[in-house]
Amino acid sequence: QTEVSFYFPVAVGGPVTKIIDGYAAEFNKENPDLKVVPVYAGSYQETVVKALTAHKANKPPAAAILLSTDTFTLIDEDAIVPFDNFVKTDEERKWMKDFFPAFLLNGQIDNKTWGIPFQRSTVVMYWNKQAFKEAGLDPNTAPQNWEQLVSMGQKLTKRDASGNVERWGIQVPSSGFPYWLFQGFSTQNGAILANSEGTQVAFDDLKVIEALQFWVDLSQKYKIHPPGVVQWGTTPADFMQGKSAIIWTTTGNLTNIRKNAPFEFGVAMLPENVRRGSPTGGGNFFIFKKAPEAEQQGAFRFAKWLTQPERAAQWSIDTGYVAVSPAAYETQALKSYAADFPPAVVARDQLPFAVAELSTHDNQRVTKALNDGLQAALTGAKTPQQAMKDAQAEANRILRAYR
Amino acid sequence: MTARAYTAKPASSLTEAGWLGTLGAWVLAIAWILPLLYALWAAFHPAEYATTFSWSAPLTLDNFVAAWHAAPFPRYFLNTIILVTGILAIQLFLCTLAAYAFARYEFAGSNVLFSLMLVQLMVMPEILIVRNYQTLSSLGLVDTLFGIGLPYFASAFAIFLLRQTFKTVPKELVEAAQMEGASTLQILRHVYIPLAKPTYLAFSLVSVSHHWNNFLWPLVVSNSVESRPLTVGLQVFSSADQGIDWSIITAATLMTSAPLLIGFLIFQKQFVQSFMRAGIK
Amino acid sequence: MTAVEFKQVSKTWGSTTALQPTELELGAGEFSVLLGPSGCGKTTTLRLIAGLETPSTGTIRIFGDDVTHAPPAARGVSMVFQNYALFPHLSVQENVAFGLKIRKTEKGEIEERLSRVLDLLGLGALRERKPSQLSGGQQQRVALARALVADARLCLMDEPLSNLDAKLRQSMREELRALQQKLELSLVYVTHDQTEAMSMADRVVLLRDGKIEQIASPTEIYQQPASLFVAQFIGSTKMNVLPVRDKCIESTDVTVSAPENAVSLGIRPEDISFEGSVDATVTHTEFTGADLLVHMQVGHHPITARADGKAVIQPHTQVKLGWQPSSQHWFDAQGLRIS
Amino acid sequence: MTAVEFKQVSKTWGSTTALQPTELELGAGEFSVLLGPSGCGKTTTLRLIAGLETPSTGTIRIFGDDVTHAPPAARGVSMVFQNYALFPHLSVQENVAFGLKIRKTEKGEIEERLSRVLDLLGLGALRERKPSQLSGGQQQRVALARALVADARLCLMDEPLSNLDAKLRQSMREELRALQQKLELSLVYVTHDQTEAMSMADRVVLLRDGKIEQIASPTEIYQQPASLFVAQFIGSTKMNVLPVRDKCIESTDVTVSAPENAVSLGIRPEDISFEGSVDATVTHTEFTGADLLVHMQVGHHPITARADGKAVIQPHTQVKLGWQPSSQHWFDAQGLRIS
Amino acid sequence: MNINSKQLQAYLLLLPAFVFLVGFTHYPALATIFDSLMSTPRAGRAPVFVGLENYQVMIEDPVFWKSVTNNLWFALATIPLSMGIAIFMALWVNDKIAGRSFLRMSYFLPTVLPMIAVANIWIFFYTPDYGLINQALQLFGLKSQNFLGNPDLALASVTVVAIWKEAGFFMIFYLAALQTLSPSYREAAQIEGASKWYFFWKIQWPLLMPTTIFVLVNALINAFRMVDHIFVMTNGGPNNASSLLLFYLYEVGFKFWDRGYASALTMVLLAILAIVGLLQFFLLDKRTHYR
Ligand SMILES: Nc1ncnc2c1ncn2[C@@H]1O[C@H](COP(=O)(O)OP(=O)(O)OP(=O)(O)O)[C@@H](O)[C@H]1O
Ligand SMILES: Nc1ncnc2c1ncn2[C@@H]1O[C@H](COP(=O)(O)OP(=O)(O)OP(=O)(O)O)[C@@H](O)[C@H]1O
Ligand SMILES: O=P(O)(O)OC[C@H](O)CO
Ligand SMILES: [Mg+2]
Ligand SMILES: [Mg+2]
Repeated sequence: QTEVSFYFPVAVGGPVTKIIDGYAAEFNKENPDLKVVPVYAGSYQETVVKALTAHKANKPPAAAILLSTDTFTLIDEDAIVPFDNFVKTDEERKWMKDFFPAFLLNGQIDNKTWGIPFQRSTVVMYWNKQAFKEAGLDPNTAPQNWEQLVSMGQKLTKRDASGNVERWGIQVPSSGFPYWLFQGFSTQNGAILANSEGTQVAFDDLKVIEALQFWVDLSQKYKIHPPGVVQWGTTPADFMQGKSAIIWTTTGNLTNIRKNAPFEFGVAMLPENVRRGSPTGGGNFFIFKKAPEAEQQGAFRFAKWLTQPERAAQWSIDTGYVAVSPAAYETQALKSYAADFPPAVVARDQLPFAVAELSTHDNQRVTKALNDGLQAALTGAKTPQQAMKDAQAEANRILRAYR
Repeated sequence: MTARAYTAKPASSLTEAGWLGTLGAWVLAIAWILPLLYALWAAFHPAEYATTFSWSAPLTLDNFVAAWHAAPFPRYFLNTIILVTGILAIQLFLCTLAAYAFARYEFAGSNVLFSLMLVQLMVMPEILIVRNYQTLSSLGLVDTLFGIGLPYFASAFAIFLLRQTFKTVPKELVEAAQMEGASTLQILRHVYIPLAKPTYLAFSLVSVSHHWNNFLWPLVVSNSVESRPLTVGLQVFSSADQGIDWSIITAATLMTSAPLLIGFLIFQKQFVQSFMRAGIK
Repeated sequence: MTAVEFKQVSKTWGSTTALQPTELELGAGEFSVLLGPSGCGKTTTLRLIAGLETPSTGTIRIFGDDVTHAPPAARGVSMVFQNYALFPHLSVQENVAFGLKIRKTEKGEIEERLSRVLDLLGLGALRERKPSQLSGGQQQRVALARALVADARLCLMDEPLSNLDAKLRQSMREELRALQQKLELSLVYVTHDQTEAMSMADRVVLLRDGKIEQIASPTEIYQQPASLFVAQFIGSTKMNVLPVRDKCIESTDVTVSAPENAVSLGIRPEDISFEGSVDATVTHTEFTGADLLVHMQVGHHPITARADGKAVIQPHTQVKLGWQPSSQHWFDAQGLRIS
Repeated sequence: MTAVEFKQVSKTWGSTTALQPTELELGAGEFSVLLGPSGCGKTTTLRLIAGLETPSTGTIRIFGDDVTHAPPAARGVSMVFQNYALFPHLSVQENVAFGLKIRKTEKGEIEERLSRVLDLLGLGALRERKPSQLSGGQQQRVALARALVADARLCLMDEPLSNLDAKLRQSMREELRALQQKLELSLVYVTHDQTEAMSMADRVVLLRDGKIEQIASPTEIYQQPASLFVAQFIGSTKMNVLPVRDKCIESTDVTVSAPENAVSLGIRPEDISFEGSVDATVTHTEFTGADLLVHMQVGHHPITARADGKAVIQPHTQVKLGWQPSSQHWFDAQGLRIS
Repeated sequence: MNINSKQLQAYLLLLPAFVFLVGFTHYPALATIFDSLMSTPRAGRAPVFVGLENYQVMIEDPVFWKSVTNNLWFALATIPLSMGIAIFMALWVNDKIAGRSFLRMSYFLPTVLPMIAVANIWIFFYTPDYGLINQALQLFGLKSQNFLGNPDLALASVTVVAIWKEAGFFMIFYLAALQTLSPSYREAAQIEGASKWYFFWKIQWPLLMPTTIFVLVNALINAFRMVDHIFVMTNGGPNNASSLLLFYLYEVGFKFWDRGYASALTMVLLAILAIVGLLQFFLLDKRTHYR
């Protein structure tokens, strides 16, 4: 019997560890020659620390769920092997093709597939129907583009007699993963932040600066967005408190908001500007290079098993993540769930417009450069132009070594 | 002789706090305990009342139930207790021996070794995590409670404190034991250790509260339910990725810190007294 | 004039009574000593005067002012504590000037008073030292200086010499007494050592179980003790007490001219001579240099006499004892003196 | 038989000499007291006997066995420390049984010996108490019990009574002495208090600056002090010393029958009577109860006499003094006795 | 007794503790010095000796300097404030005061609550609009503040949490020290008519000096090692406004996986703490001078 250790993070609410433990038990029963040992490893960041620390000590897990954007880092650390090494049969080749293409973007580099999508998301827009009604808006129509976003936002923003804001029109979090939400704005403005080799970024592209200017304007010019940096962690709570009529955040929060919001709400794709757009997000399944061959094989089988349509459907229902393949949406379970609760498929519907999440070599460092720039602009420390110029310079310095 | 006039202001007694002091003390105490009060509020009310305060909010234990079911807390609890007591026991044992050597032996290089020992006071294991993980995995101790505790077994703080205390043990007591024929180790066992009890207690408080709360290292080293301590288990709720659910976090926090809190409530007098008699003052 | 006056002052803590309702007057310019066995209420009495405790009942006056509810600092008293309570981090002069600084005394005056009192106590050369660098006797003097510098009307001392060794205690006693007389201080001094009380006091207040047994001068208290308790408490060698029944010393045929009601006869060891008609058997002797204490048995009762140090008396010898009738002390069944 | 024998034993630390090469013999079954001022080497001598220090030179024998290099536990001695050195965390019985347990004595025997010694010292009721719950005298007895329970051949005590108050010290002295005689203990006792030495010792060893000044019985040491130092060290009131020149007391016309070489005349206060021909002026008096110490001036020299406590003598009066020739002590220029 | 056997015994007593000290402190610390002079190993590229290059990078790194200045401010605020509050707490609960046990418990409470959990509660306190502090501010007609999202407030906000966490712990040390002071000092001062303040400044404070030094050193070390709450509350943001040295070190080491640079940063931290440690050794050894 081969033991396959498997690190996974918990990024969303719900009894995720129980579900995963259940999967492992089920898989182990079906495959008596294997024993998958799931290891809950904290948040995304803690999981990658744990996995890479173990890798550096030559004792890596066989597999792990890590952010899809960590792919370059994992390759650069020589920590993972591509799935192509394991794909032998036609059935397996078909399995690889069945995923939504958008979810494969971050995992495919140099024509190899390094990560298989597992818990994947996009940014979506949640809106408070009750607030819309109060503001005299149609509670069933979300803003479709930037102008509507501004105009509806202005109606939705409510101030008391002394001018204190009781409710913001819109709120886009800018801590945690500022760049990820910003990719909504930049994609809608027609910009792509990085090349697919992960060696070039375009932070100082005019379209990027414009997109940032728009985000800054939401609070500084239109005054419909809270000033300063908005916490990622409290954004869902802000929404449920009625403190913000519209929020952007991951679809992974759907189940949480559905359970706890005391009012009716809607979920929509992000608004368009020159185009529609959102980055994909979430975690991929990786296999570690230093794990023994037999374990890698076991991990591969587990990956296939995990992403079967029925299982992916169930995972989506349990967590709010997007199921990873179109086939999953054909299953009875997900169909009836979607019929019952239409917001569940919004993120999927947005996939055709989705782009890869920002990911480069030395990813976290480059990302930090952008994050710092975004926060500097949002807090008024720098103009958007200056902020993006500085971020670009920093990114160039970091990426020079990889060109 | 001149009779002094009553010039001195009637000084309020130096042992009583006075109304201003009492007010200040209570204001500060309320401020200090607010997080706990809030935790009690959020944990015992449904999630929608987590951030709004209303007298009509219904009480519920659901948050505790949910937190309890989200992870095998009884097991985590057991792990933490084993870890904390295990570390403490080994620390006390090893550090007693070392402190005794530093306090009452003369040997070549004692000053150098003492300085080397002090280095650990300032080097935090958090910085050396990668190297220490390598050491641990080459010993095959990753994912064991023993492994989590290993880097903390020798504590410079404990050695330092105990050495100070041992040095204050009256020479006559040692000589009295010597006259009765006690050997070096017997003297340690029957004279030094009992007399240093307050120091042991004080250090125990520091050690237990540190390891009860320690997070990063156990997170990296533990993989399985069998070796994971409470704080790492608690992290399920604390990860901000999905937005904060204060109801569950507070319920879990209360659940997990209750033992230490109650312990302090019961033993506060002894703790203060033992600190008082320990070298740390 | 009275320095301290208690009117029905008592002090209780819950169910323990430290001081029963007490009347007390201590004279101004006098050296008054509170004497008594451990736990009799000496410290309590002193702390009541100082204002460190408030009385349960009664009124306290100091030089005529009612201070019952005044805080310590308003009473114009100074105090020397048993362990001196010198501030270990302050130098001798800082310790002594502590109170003056609190009272915002002018710089020049502080300096002047300081010099005067330090010189008076021979501490001039030690001004800069810390208490830990002083010997016990020197520390004692610093504590004294601190109490004296304020020119308080009344100075209180709680067993100030009890931490010193015998030789030093002896010399500090003399110093203290001389100083009190020179400055005409009103002084209240607590001790449980009768030798100390005898050699220093103008007036001894003897306490027992929170009650005053006798207030008198040392000579009077030694020569006319008010009770059996006082008689036996005072004296470096205990007074002999023999039970008397039917004008006879019990269990002997020695007749004595006992007054009516007398049940005990007290005789001090130094008043017993080896000439007389009372038969006694020597049990053992104790040599102290100048004297030889001879322990004997009269009938069934132990009795001690003081002989010359050069005398040689063997145990088990029979001796004859005698004493002057004037040195007899008579006590009744309540232990009170009959005169 | 000798309990302790020193042959040319000395002890030095670097440049300080605590004990100069010394010959010493202390008898078995005797109560020997090491007496002397602070720093004279008493404790050092005791610790050399105990084995807590090793001598710099010489040989130490205990009951004839050479123990110069034996560890403390192998010498068969027990010790009572100055502050008792009771283990504060152990109860009375645990303290007393400490050594027996260390030596793995059998349970039944421990219990038996424990009971015997606790009863002997009247500690039976206090078995379970911690030292902090005992009075000074009781602690003292526990320390004694711990030393006695081992039935050691030799018992050492370093100023065991110095922490007690006067009354208690007095009674403990008698108790200790009685116990030593009853058990016929060989006891070496250190003190700097001459009264203690006088009243307890069979033999006094008087030390000064690491050298033995005199070894003698209390009577002998009091009545025939070997030197001026001894003469003044011994005696509860210091011996009067008057300089003599040309057969006259200096600065007076009092002639004395001084032997050749004599430069000082010593007279004890109790040997001076108020009948005689020597003129003196009273400076002040000191009442102690039984006695009145009269401080006077003869020529330029202070002199003290002991009068009856009932006497009344006013300061500044002129008195006439006298003494027996036999009570004169003569000393030469080196301070040695001339007899 | 044989001198050599006595020495041997000492070494044997020290051995077990030193195995762990060397294994988990000295060896890794030395390895870190070595690593700081090497390049970071990446896939296929073995580390090479680069001399002081990592230190060069550090000097030019604005985030490093930002973290250093932040950390200095953090230290300058947490140390005196947490110690000052601790003294107040200790003085209060040492006196006769209503509800003494409750007060002691309240002050000590933060010590037993895990930072991970408690930081989330503090996030609620700091949340704009409906967060507890802002609710209070609004009650007094003040404007709601975005404490964690405003670069001018973020560092102060995390500093407050650190002070809250530490003061009660230090209080225990002060309380114990106060209780060892002889009551007769207080009475002597009372007879002289000293006010509470005067008594504190002239008597208690100087006599507490040894405790203050001990606590000071602990506070200093903690000022450079307390970062748990930064992870939960701000992640060093906005724009590094609340980044502290150890936090940045963690980012470089465990997000950027730049071992060489992280080692250089470690050396800086170690140097700072070594100075603190030496201070401790010298001050603590002298602290008994009037006892
Ligand atoms: N704060 C207190 N609370 C309760 N009882 C007290 C207190 N202070 C003193 N007592 C009791 O009052 C009685 C008298 O005590 P006090 O201290 O006055 O005796 P003392 O004569 O000074 O004795 P000592 O010679 O031992 O100092 C004792 O029984 C004592 O236990
Ligand atoms: N361990 C030591 N190192 C150096 N000198 C010492 C040591 N022990 C004692 N001495 C010195 O030896 C001399 C004799 O000391 P010892 O303790 O025997 O005196 P003592 O007669 O017991 O005095 P006391 O009555 O004060 O106890 C003193 O000068 C002392 O300073
Ligand atoms: O919260 P998730 O799992 O949707 O992930 C969000 C982004 O991918 C973070 O980079
Ligand atoms: Mg008293
Ligand atoms: Mg001595």
